[in-house]
Formats: sequence, C-alpha cells, structure tokens
Amino acid sequence: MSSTAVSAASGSDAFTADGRHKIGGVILSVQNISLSFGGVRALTNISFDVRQHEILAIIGPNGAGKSSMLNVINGFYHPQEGKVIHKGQERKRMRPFMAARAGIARTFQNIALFKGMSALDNIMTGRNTMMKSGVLAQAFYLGRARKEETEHREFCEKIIDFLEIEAVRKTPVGRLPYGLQKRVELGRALAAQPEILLLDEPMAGMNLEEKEDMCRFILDVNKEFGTTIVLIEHDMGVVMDISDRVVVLDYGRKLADGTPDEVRANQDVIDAYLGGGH
Amino acid sequence: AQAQENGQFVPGLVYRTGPYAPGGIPWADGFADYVSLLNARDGGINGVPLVYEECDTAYNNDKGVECYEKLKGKGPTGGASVQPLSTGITYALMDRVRADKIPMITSGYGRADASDGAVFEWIFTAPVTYWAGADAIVQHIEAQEKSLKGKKIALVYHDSAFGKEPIKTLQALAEKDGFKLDLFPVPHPGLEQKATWLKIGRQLKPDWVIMWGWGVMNSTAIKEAAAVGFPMNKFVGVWWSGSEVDVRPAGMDAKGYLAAQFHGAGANYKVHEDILKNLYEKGKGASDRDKVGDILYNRGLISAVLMAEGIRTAMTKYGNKPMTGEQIRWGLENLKLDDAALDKLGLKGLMAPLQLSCKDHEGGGKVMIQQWSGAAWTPVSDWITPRRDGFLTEMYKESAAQYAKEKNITPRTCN
Amino acid sequence: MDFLYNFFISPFVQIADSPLFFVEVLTGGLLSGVMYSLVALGFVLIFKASGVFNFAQGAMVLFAALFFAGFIDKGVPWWGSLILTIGVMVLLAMTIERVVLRPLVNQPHIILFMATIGVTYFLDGFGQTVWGSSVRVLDIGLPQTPLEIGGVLVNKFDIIAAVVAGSLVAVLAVFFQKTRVGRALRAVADDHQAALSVGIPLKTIWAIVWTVAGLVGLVAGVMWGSKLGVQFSLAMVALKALPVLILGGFTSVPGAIIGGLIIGAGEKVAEVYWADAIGGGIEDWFAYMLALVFLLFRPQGLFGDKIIERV
Amino acid sequence: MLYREAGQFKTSYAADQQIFPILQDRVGIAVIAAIALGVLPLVATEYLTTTILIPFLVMSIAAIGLNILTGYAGQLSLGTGGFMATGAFAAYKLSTAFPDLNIVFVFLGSGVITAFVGVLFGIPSLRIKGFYLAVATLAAQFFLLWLFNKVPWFTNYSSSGVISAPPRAIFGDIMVTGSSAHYTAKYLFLLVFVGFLALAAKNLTRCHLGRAWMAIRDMDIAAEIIGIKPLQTKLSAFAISSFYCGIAGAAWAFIYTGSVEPLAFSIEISFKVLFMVIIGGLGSILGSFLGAGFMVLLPVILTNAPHILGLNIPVDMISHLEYMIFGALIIFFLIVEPHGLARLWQIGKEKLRLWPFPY
Amino acid sequence: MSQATLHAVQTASSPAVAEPILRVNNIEVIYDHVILVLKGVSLAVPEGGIVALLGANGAGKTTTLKAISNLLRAERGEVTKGTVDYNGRSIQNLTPNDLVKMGVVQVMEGRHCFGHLTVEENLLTGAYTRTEGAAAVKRDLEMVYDYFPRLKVRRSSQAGYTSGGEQQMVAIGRALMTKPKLILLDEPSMGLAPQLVEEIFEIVRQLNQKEGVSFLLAEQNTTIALKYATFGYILENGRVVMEGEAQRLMENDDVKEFYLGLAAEGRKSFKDVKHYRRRKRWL
Ligand SMILES: Nc1ncnc2c1ncn2[C@@H]1O[C@H](COP(=O)(O)OP(=O)(O)OP(=O)(O)O)[C@@H](O)[C@H]1O
Ligand SMILES: Nc1ncnc2c1ncn2[C@@H]1O[C@H](COP(=O)(O)OP(=O)(O)OP(=O)(O)O)[C@@H](O)[C@H]1O
Ligand SMILES: [Mg+2]
Ligand SMILES: [Mg+2]
Repeated sequence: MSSTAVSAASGSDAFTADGRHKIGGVILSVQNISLSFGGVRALTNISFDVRQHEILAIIGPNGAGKSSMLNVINGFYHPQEGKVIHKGQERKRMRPFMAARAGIARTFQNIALFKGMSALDNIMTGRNTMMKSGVLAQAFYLGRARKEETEHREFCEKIIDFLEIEAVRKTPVGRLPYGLQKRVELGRALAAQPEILLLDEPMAGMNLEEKEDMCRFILDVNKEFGTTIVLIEHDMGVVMDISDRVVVLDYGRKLADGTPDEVRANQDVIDAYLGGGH
Repeated sequence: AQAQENGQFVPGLVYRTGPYAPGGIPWADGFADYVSLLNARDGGINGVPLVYEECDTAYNNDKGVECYEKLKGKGPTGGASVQPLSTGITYALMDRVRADKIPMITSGYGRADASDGAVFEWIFTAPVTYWAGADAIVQHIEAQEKSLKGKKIALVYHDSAFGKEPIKTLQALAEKDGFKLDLFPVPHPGLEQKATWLKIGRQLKPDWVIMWGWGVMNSTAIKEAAAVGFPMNKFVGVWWSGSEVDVRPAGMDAKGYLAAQFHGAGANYKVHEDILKNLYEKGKGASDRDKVGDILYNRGLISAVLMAEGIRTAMTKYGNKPMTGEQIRWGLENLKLDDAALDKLGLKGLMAPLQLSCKDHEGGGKVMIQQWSGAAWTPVSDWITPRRDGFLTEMYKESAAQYAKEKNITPRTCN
Repeated sequence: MDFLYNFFISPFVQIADSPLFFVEVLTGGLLSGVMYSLVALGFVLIFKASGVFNFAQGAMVLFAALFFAGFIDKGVPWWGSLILTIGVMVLLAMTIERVVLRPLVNQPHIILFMATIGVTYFLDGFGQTVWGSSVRVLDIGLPQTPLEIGGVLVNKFDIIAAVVAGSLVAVLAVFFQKTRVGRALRAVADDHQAALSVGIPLKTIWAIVWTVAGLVGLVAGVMWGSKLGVQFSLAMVALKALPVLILGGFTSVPGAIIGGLIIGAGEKVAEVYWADAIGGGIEDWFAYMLALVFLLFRPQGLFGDKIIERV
Repeated sequence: MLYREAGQFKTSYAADQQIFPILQDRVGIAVIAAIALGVLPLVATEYLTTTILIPFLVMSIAAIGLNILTGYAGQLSLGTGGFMATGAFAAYKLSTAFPDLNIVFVFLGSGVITAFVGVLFGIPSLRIKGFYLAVATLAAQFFLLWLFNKVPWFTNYSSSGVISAPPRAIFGDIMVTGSSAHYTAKYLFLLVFVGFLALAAKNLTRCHLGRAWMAIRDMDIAAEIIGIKPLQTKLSAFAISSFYCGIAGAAWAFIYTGSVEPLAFSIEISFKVLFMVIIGGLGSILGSFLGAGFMVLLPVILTNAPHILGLNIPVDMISHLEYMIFGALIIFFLIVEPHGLARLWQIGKEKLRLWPFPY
Repeated sequence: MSQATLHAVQTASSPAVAEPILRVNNIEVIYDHVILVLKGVSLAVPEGGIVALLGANGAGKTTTLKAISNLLRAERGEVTKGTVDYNGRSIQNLTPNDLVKMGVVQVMEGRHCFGHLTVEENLLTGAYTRTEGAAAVKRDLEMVYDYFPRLKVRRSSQAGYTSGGEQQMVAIGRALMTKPKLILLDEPSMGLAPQLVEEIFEIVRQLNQKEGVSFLLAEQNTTIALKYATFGYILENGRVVMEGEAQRLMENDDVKEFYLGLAAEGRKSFKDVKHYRRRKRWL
C-alpha cells in the first residue's frame, strides 16, 4: 500500500515530502476540562488542541488521567467542567455512539474486543454504522443485504491484510494471544475509517519487533488515510520517535505540551515521569 | 401375559408427583384398588380381566396429553375410556377424545356444560358438575340462613379454569336469591393469601365463604381464615377442598370446617371390607391401610366404579369381551345405578343413585355437606339434589350450544 | 372513569376511614415480607460469595424441610432431627461443590446458574424419592394464635419469624464485611481465576457458603413448613423471594430484609386496596413490577454493589 | 479425513459468506431436510408425531427465539412463557375475529403482536442487566399470564378462561388446526414454518444486526463506543425474539395441545426453553434445535425406559427418578461442554478434521 | 550477583547437578482438547535466580506460567506430557492453593483485580493463606505501600475503578502479600510508566537479594528483562528455541536485532523501521 501512498504524495501540496498529509488546523480542542469521581480528581482544567493529520501523544505517570481524557473526548465520561470542541462545534453531553458516528474511533487499554466473535466479525462490527439494509432484507439475505455484506467484507479484508492477521481471520478472538488481540482491536477501529483515532497504549505487552510493526501500522494509517491520531503510550522510544507533538499529564494536571524534543528537555517531565533512565 | 392380550385395558392418568401430588395420590390409590379388587375378587368384569396402567401427569396439561396419546393405543381395544383427573387436561383432551371416539369420564371436575350429551357425545360428568356443586352449597347455606336476602357470600377460588367454573352459577343464584357475591381469586399455587383473608375476615366480614381451591391453597386458606378469626362453620369448600390432606396441616384450626361431597367418607362400607380382605390382607393394596376410606381415596374408587359399570353395561349388549370406546360410551349412556345396584356393589350410602342417558351425561347425582371434627369427616346434611331442571340444565344447554357453534359441531338428536 | 375512581380515589378513601385496618394490612405485609427474606437470604449468600445465582435455593428449602419433618415423623426428637438435617445439608454442600462447582470453575455465570437448575431437579426428585410426595405436618410448637395489639391483629408466629430473620441477617452481614473468609468470598465472586492465583481455596470456600446457605434454607424450610405443611409446593416460595432479591440487591444481606419488607407491605396493600381497580390476584406480578420500578432507578437493587462500567 | 475444509477454497468472499460454506455441511442439511419432509411423515406413528415431533418443532421455534435474545444479544430472559402466551392468545383473537384470515397470517400476525409486547418489556433492559434483567423479565411472565387470565375479552368471555383452537385449513381444504386436522398435516405445516424461521434467524445472526447483538452481548460499553446504539439493538433483539416466541406460542395452542389456559404457559415453560438454549448452545441456531430435541425427548425416553426395559417401577418412583436423572444429565452435559451440544458437535468436527491424528 | 547464584545458573541449563527450585520437563499443553500450544517446553529456575521467559505474542509464555501454577484447568487447558517439579517434588496435581502455601504464586497477565473490592482489600486477599497473624500481614501491607505509594493514595477506592497501571500495581502487590518463594511474573511492566518499570524491577532485585525470592518472568520488554535476569529462555510458538545466561543472550546478534532492536549500526528510530521486516525464526 505504500506505493499508493507515494502516488498520492506526488505533486499535491497537501502532502509533505515524505508523502504524509500536511498537518492542518485544529480539528478537536479540549478546553479547561475538569473531571472528578467522588473524591478523585482525575482531570483538572486540561486544555489542548488536536490538529488535523497529526500524531499526538499523551504521556504521564499511571493514574495521571490519560485514559480518562480519551473517555472524555469520545463521550464516555462527562466532565464536570470545560468543553470539547469538535470541528468547530461544541459537543454537549453526547453519548459515545454519537462520537463514533462523528468519526472518532478508539482502542482500549484493557482490550475490549467482543470475545465471542471471530477476528473478522470483530472488524466487521467496526463498519456496522455504515450498514443500512433492513431486517427483512437480512432475514432472507436479499440483494441489498448480500451486496452490503460482501462490499464491507472486502474492505475489512483489506485491513486484515494490512495488519497481517489473515491466519486468524476466523478464530474467536478470545483465543488469540494478547498481542494479536491488540492488532484486531486496531483493525476494528480502522474499519470505521475514522477521522480521529484514539489509541490507548496500543503497544503495551508487545515485544520490540511487534512494537515496530505496530508503529508501522500507525504511521501508515496516518500517511494513507491522513487519520489524525491521539496516542497514549508508555514506551518513550516509540513516543519520541513517531509523534509530532506530546502532551504530558501528571495526576490530572497538564505538565507540558510540545514537540518531543521540547518535552524531553522539560525538567518537570523528567522528574515526574521519565525518571533517570532516559 | 394371558391377561395382556385379551383383557380390557384401563388407562390411568394420575398424578403422584408435582405440587398437587398430595391430593393426587389417594385418588389414584382408590382407583387402582377398586380395579385390583375386581380382578382379585371376580377375575375382572364378567371374566374379562382389567389391565390397568398408570401414567403420571403431574397435573400438567401437556404431560397429560402425552400420557393420553401414549395409553390410548394399548390393549386390544385401546384405552377405551379415560379419566384425566384435571380440568386443565380435560380441556386439552376434549377435541382428541372426540376424534378418537373415546369416552372421557370427569367425575366432579372438568367442564360442567359437558353434561349435555347431545353436544359433548364423548364426555361424561357423572355424578355431579361444579355448577351442581355450587348450587347445592348455596342450597345448604340457604337452609341454615332461612333466607339469603342481603346476605354476603365470598368465593375464594383457584385462579384457573377449575376455579372459575362455579362463578357463572353463583352469579346466577346471587341474582335469583338476592345475596351479594364477592370474588377472591388466588393465584396458583396459593401460598400467599394474607391480603385476601385480611380483606375477607377484617373488612368484608361475609356471612359465608365458599372455597374452590386445590392443593396447598386449601390448607393455607384454612390457616389464614383461622388467623383472622373467621368461623369455620361458615366456611364451605368444594369437594376438592374437603379432604384430609387439606385440613390436617391446618391442625385444630380446621375444626368445624365444612365441605361439599358427592360421596361419603370413611372405610365402613361393604366395598372397603372387600378391598381390605382381598387386597390389604394379602399386602396387595396400593395405599396405606389407614388411608383406605379417605375422602379422595373414596372418590378415586367411585370413579373406577363408574367406568367399570359402564363397561359391564356395555357387555350386556356387546358380549363379554374387551369393549371399544364406542361400546363403552353406549354402556355409560345406558348406565343405571339405583339403590339395588349400589347395594350389590357394596356402595350403599357411599354415593347417591344415578342414571345416565344420551341427553344427560351427569345422571342426577347428589351432594352432601360434611364437617371436619378434627379427626374425621361427618355428614351435617343429607343428600341435596342440585336444582337441575329449569335451571342448571338450561345453563348447560346454552353454554354447550355456544361451544358447538365455536367448534362447528352439529348436536346429535337423542331419543 | 369508574376505573380512575377505583384507582385514584377509593383506595385512599378506604384507608382514611379505617386507618386501623390499614395498619393491620401493613404489619401483616411487613411480617409476611420477612418470610420471603428468609428465602432470599440464601440466594444472596451464594451470589455474593461466588457470583452464582443459585436457582436451587428453593429446592434446598424443600429438601431441608423434608428431611427435618421426615426424621421427626420417624420418631426422632426435634433436636435430634435438627442435628441430622444439618449433617445432611453439610453433606449436600460438599457434594455440590465436588460434583458441580469444581468442574465448572471459571465458567460464565449463566452456565453455573444452569447447573444449579440441574441441582434443583435432582434435589426435587431425590427428596421425594426418599420421603414421598404427600403432605407432612411439621409442628415444632411455634405458636400460631393471633393476638390483638391495640386493635391490630398480628400473628405470634410471624413475629418469631421476624426475629429469626433479623438475627440471621445481623450475623451474616458481619461475617461478610469483617472476616477474612468473608473477604475471600467476595473476591471469588469477582474473579475465580484470580482468586485461585492468590491461593484462595475455592473448594473450602464453596463448601462453606453452600453449607451456610443450606442452613439458612433449613431455617426457611422449618418456618414455611410449619406454616404450610411440608410438601412440594414449598419449593415455590423461591419465586416469591426473587423480587425481594432484586429489589434488595443480589449482593446485599441487609438488602434481603429491606427488600422483603418493601415487597411484602407493597403487595399486600396493593392486593387489598387496588385489587378492585385492576382485579384480584395481582400479588404474583405486582411484587415483580414493584421491584422493576426500583431497578429502573437503581439497576443494582437498593443495596447491591454498583455494577462497574469501565473501559 | 472424512470432514475437511482443506481443498475447498473460496474464490470470492461472497462464496465464503454462504450459510454453509463447507460442502459436507450442505449435504448434511439436505439429508436432514429430506428425512424430515419425506420419510418421517410416512413412518411416524400418531404417538410419535403428536408427542415428540410436533412439540419438538414448536419448542425449537421458542428456543430460536430465546437464543436470539439471550444467546446472541446476551439479554437473559425468563419471560418466554409470557410471550408464548401472548402469541397464543393473539392468534386466538385474530382467528376468531377474522374467521377467513389464512392461518399462516394468523401465526405471523400473532408473532408481530408479540414482538410489540416484547419491545415494551424490553425497554428496561437499557438500564437493567444480567440476572437483574432476568428476574425483571419475570414481571412480564407473571403479568401477561395474569392479564389473559383476568380479562375475559382475550378468551371471548369463555367462563373457564380456556381457549381452544378453531379448525382452520390451508390450500382450501387441508385442515391444520382443530380436532379434525390430521396429525401429519399439522406436522408438515409446522415443519415448513420452522424451516423458514430457522433460515431467517440464521441469516439475521450473520448480518450486521446479528453482529450488533453479539457486540452488545460481549461488551456493551465497547459496542456503544464503536457506534452501536444500545437501546435500538437491544429492542430489536427483544422484538425479533418475541416474534419467534409468539409464533411458538400460537403453534403450541393451535397445533400441539389444541386448547390452552394461560396456566399452560407458566414459568416452567420459560425455564424449559432456557434449558434448551443453554444445553443446546448459546448463540447457535443449530443449538436451539439440539436443545429442544434433548429437552423434549429426554423425559419421554425416561418415562418409557422402564417399560421398554420391562422393569415394573411405580409411576411416582419413575417420575422422581426422571427428575433426578434429568438434573444429573443437565449438569453432566454442562461439565462435558459448557458451551452446549452445538459446541460439542463443532469439536467433534474439528477432531474429524484432524482424524486420524489426535491433534 | 554472587558467585553462588552464578554457578547455579550455569548448572541450571545442564540438568542432574544441584536441583533447581523449579524444573519444567518437556511439557505439552492442549487447550479445549484440540489446540496444541506447548510442544515440549523445558526450563529450570535456580534457587534465588531471576529467569526471563522471552518470546513473541502467542509464543506460549503465559501458558507455560499457568501450567506451572496449575491455573490451566480453569481455562479448559491441560498438561498432557512432561513434568513440573518444585524443590524436587512434582506439583502437577496440587491445587493452586497448595502451591501458594508452598510459596509459588503467579501474577496474572492483564491484572485480574477484584473489581468490587477496595485496593486494600485486594491486597489483603493475598494474605489469605498466611498464618503468622495480623501483625505480620500488617507489616507486609505497609511494605507494599512503600513500594507503591500510589496505592496508598487509592487504598479505599474500588479496584475496578483504578487506572490500568494502578491495577497492575495491585496485582503485583497482592502477589507479594502471599510471602512467596517463587514468583511467576507475567508481563509485569505492561502498562506501567517508565520510571515505575524501573522501580518494579528494582523491587524484584531487592526481593531476590534480600529475601532470596526466585523469579520466573515472562516479559516483552527484553532490554530490561535481560538487564535484571540471570538467565533467559526464548520461546517461539511453543518451543524453547534459545537459552543461556542473560549476558550471553544480550550479546547474541539475533536477540540484539529482533528483541533489543540494536542492529549493527545501533538503535534505530521506530520511524525508520522498514515495513514488516520478515522475521527470522529459529525453526
Ligand atoms: N470511573 C472511575 N471512577 C472512579 N475513579 C476513576 C474512574 N476512572 C478513572 N478513575 C481514576 O482517575 C485516575 C486517572 O485514571 P486513568 O485511567 O485516566 O489513568 P491513566 O492515565 O490512564 O493511567 P494508566 O497509565 O495507568 O492507564 C485514576 O486514579 C483512576 O483511579
Ligand atoms: N484459553 C485458550 N483457548 C485456546 N487457545 C488459547 C487459550 N489461551 C491461549 N491460547 C493459545 O495459546 C497460544 C499461546 O498463548 P499465550 O497467551 O501463552 O501466549 P503468550 O506468549 O503469553 O503471548 P502474549 O505475549 O501475547 O501474552 C496462543 O496462540 C493462543 O492462541
Ligand atoms: Mg490508562
Ligand atoms: Mg502472555
């Protein structure tokens, strides 16, 4: 698929030299978000922007509020204060499925696949929102339903090739090892062809080799479809290498926000998070 | 083996298990014992041995249907007569017996209007129906109260096909005799009746309570009635609410409780002597010796008698061999149990005489009221004759006609 | 119109002009509610301690009662029968653990639920094979007589039942919250495998819970048994306990009592005052509807553990 | 290697998306259909047909219905009996109100009506989950039965509250309900119905609706986050499930027993169907049939076994033993394969594939 | 590390000499009666050693650990061949409870906290098998809180609502509460912030040196795993394809390339990795 990427890249000024989509304007901005659960202040007055086509990393110690931040963005948590502005319009208390339908897909920290279903079906569910055929059509597998099924199946197969999980297509995901499950989950998110992709520790529990592949996938997705990516990751190597910008959270507060190098240099960040090792 | 081939096959749809088993067991024992008695004492009916097989319905309709289907084919002439022992199952079988031409005897249960033999060719309600029972009970109450004008009577009933049967009659009578009828349905199984009885005992305070209950509902009702201090001697149950198993769990609370019966209680009739002599002496009895003569036992016994005498009568016309369903129906429709006949069977006093016909499948059975002394059932009225002519019979006709219409059956002409 | 009157006006009119009767109905309801709680408690125990919805609780009530009454009929003194029955229940618990639960460890809850239904069938069959299906009168000398307190009629028996249930709840509640075993029980309910991994012996744990549940069943059985006589129908009191259970919350011991009180009082009052409007015999479903309404506001029941929703 | 997918390559996704992608399966189905349609009607006795085949088919419909709700959408329900009753009474009202309405439409109509009722009682499922929901569905169970029992309108004011199936025919003169209907006619009529319903169910469960159900079942939060509307999906499951249960109820009343009172659809039925679904295999249409077969056959076998073996056991003992064995078997099967007979069958196939090697 | 343990390590690879604390002999594991996952895995953990179990996803690390701690049955898996000895005694048919009593505890992959219990209650369940009385338990509880201050902050909140990393800490702390002699750590670093990962491995080292606890850890983060381990095994779909002392492994070129990402020209950026490098397998 990189070949197509190149062809896409050539000529148009919407692309950078290496064939990536140029980073555009703000597509989603969170403003003064505060979220607390009973006593626990998970987020306090957090603001940052997500720009189109960029890869934004959110890092921070455990319990800093990273996952909560994602949950706020796709409407699973409702912050007590602050607002989320998506494509210029403020989103009032929305339900998660609306976010999904508005083009925000995500993966989860504790894998949230549909255990009883095969890898393929899991990925197909990612496209459910686009399927329209009615009950009767489905019940008797009439033209429309059949057509739909095959079309979307083809798209999902693309993703399956892309993620190299052809072999386990029909295996119930419950039986897959952790790493592959993470991949299937990514596949499910990609199937929705999202504008913004939220990834919660996609590389946790992977060995180097697999992390490299995963990075490849993320970079390619971003390159191919220009998908904006918000990424939580604890592996600094990965974060520093692939992200355009980094937001650092520390126990609900925003510590820093900038390019990898700026962040790496930031003393607070070193103290609070990176520790001696890096 | 010999018997198997050329005996008269007798199917027994009983329930010795399930929530209603306590009532089902004695009935089944009584029925079984009488059949064994006939075999043991007279070698069957006119030399034709009876081959009896039970099938447990657990008082459950579809199981009942299955039992019926299973047994109806057995023996040389099939299960040529059937007694489902459950109003529910009766309904479930109504169509089938018509199709299979098998007479169904529902003694003291089932569908009252089936007494109209013109429409319900295959169903026999002898000796009495619920409607007749209800009427008899009201007659008794009237006898006690002199006039029913302005009296309050409450009906506590099992909220099912069975429990609803008397309502129509009682409403008609309330109309006629000018008493006020209040209805208190109790949902199956009837474990919980506090509210009902608080209402009856503490608020409504009726002059009489009639109960159409079955199973655990009965003893619970009696207990709760006692708990709200309702006088037992103003509390009449139908025959299915008037057996030992209903009053014993209630202990002394039940003393004085009344019940309508279409047969006597106790084991001091000739037939019981024979049973004890021919079966229990030889250890072949179905029940415990001391349970012989229990209300439900006797009822089972009488049901067996009706069937046996039906067969016997049929043989007078068709000869001494196993009878088919149609033959037995003829037998039943020409059955005549007058005092002489009852005496001969050793049933004198145990049940009232009756005579069936093509038109009348009920046969003019009678009802008596008995009272629980705390140890035994003792009659407190003599045989009451339900007011059939001009009242019940009309109701039967009317209701039967409607059924015929629904099922588009053309009533036969009896003469 | 007429319906509206019967529904919205007349009940309150009735209450107004005989408040004493209302009190009576209320107390009657509350007390019979406690009888449900006795059964519900058994469910709570096992659910709380293994996440299993033990359908067999009703059967266990019948089973225990059958054996107790059976022994007494055999002429064993009541305390003797009690000891024997306890023995039986312990045995039962261990068997169930060995034969049913151990092989099904870490299976989805619905499977275990299903298995307990299997147990129900078995117990129903077994109990009756041993003791037969006819009614057994069970009289352990509990007073049945009604007594009037300030014009309000209450039943001594019910009061005793209330006391028993109350004390049971107190003991169990402490057991679960405060003791080490109690904690282990709750852990098991959350995650069998993890519980294993930290060395919690499911074997013993389950044997314990089921024994306790069996004993609670015995108490319920004796209470209900001496009320209705011991017979197959006893198993059906379970159905009356279910609404209590969801209303109180599957995981809350005190909930079982509160639930019982609410259900009992609610259904009695409804039956007495609203039956005219909507027709009698509503107790059956009313309890469930009542519970349902509560659930809509608290999906985990009044006192149940919050259902954790997290990604 | 009798059973193998190897070598059956799919050249298009369409081909891969057939109901039975594997040849052996297709053959198997064909054979079964042939037997059911061609052989059984000829050989089956009345007893066999009326007490085994027909109830089996009826229960299969109900089982499929519940399997859709519980097995696929993961909403545990104990209201099946109530919904079946709804179907039965709806069918009765329809057929008596419109005497010349074709029985097929009567059944479908009763299904639709039940679907609405199902949706009504499904609404709480948005908030209530798991066993709480299960117990809550009992509200439906008891309320519906009470309703049919109380309101005489449903029974056309029959004093006893019992309804009995009016005689109806298809193709003009072939009676399929009522006393005069021949049992084989009933059987075939029902069989065709079941065939269509099963096919439809199978299709539904492998299209996007089915996937939505399963997603909700496996993890409702995640499902919502990827864009599946929980309420819609759950209600659709309730609707379709109830549709099946409704038809099952109608068939029960009209074709199996011929007459019912509400009590016939008591809570026991609800549990029965639940067993079928679980024993057969949650989330498997095939399982629904296996389960129904198991649950219908077993008791019959158990009750008749003593006779066949020539043992002379008193009936009460028999049915007590029946209870015990039945319970024991349920447990046994769950232990052998918690995912039900269907899964057992699958594993069997996998072993066949590997055969003669152990793995 | 001390000479003694080093010696133990060398012998560990070559059987028959001084018995190691744990010896797994050529075990084979099947799931669901049909899925063959381990095809003869053998390994040994020396008394007081830290052994790393490396390998790609699906290699069988978790399965191996579960086979040792007897948690397989709960997954409908079974050991069909081979033996597992702990202190020279076979432990295959002991219950996990017995094992914990003997000092073998597993930290399960993917947390598995008791969601409804509070963090503290979670930790206390770890002490279920302890018998030395409340005081000792209390002390260890405090120890765990020193290790993970974050947990102390969240001690009274339901574990189900704590963050991924916090749950990971709970899982580890809970295992420590059992006072183990041999800990089977499955992916300890998963989802933990960098400095915390360092800390965890420091804890491992401390326990190992102070209390002489032995470790078998399945870990993806090869770099750090080998940094702390004394000995390592590499698993490739169900077989041990390589074993040796940590240092040696680290020097091995293949390991360098595929597990440490240190190609000849040194560590290269994730950005530049060329796409889907075909894996070199050892089989
Ligand atoms: N639903 C909830 N209820 C109560 N507390 C919560 C809830 N969700 C998160 N928290 C708390 O908010 C804080 C932030 O949680 P979050 O999961 O966002 O952390 P995180 O940054 O993702 O940490 P990690 O890197 O370990 O995943 C944690 O202390 C957690 O306990
Ligand atoms: N319960 C199960 N049923 C069937 N197969 C299983 C089961 N658990 C694991 N497997 C299979 O066993 C193989 C090894 O799984 P395992 O989890 O041991 O790998 P792993 O090395 O731990 O991978 P990871 O590093 O992702 O955790 C995998 O291919 C997986 O498909
Ligand atoms: Mg997180
Ligand atoms: Mg693993």
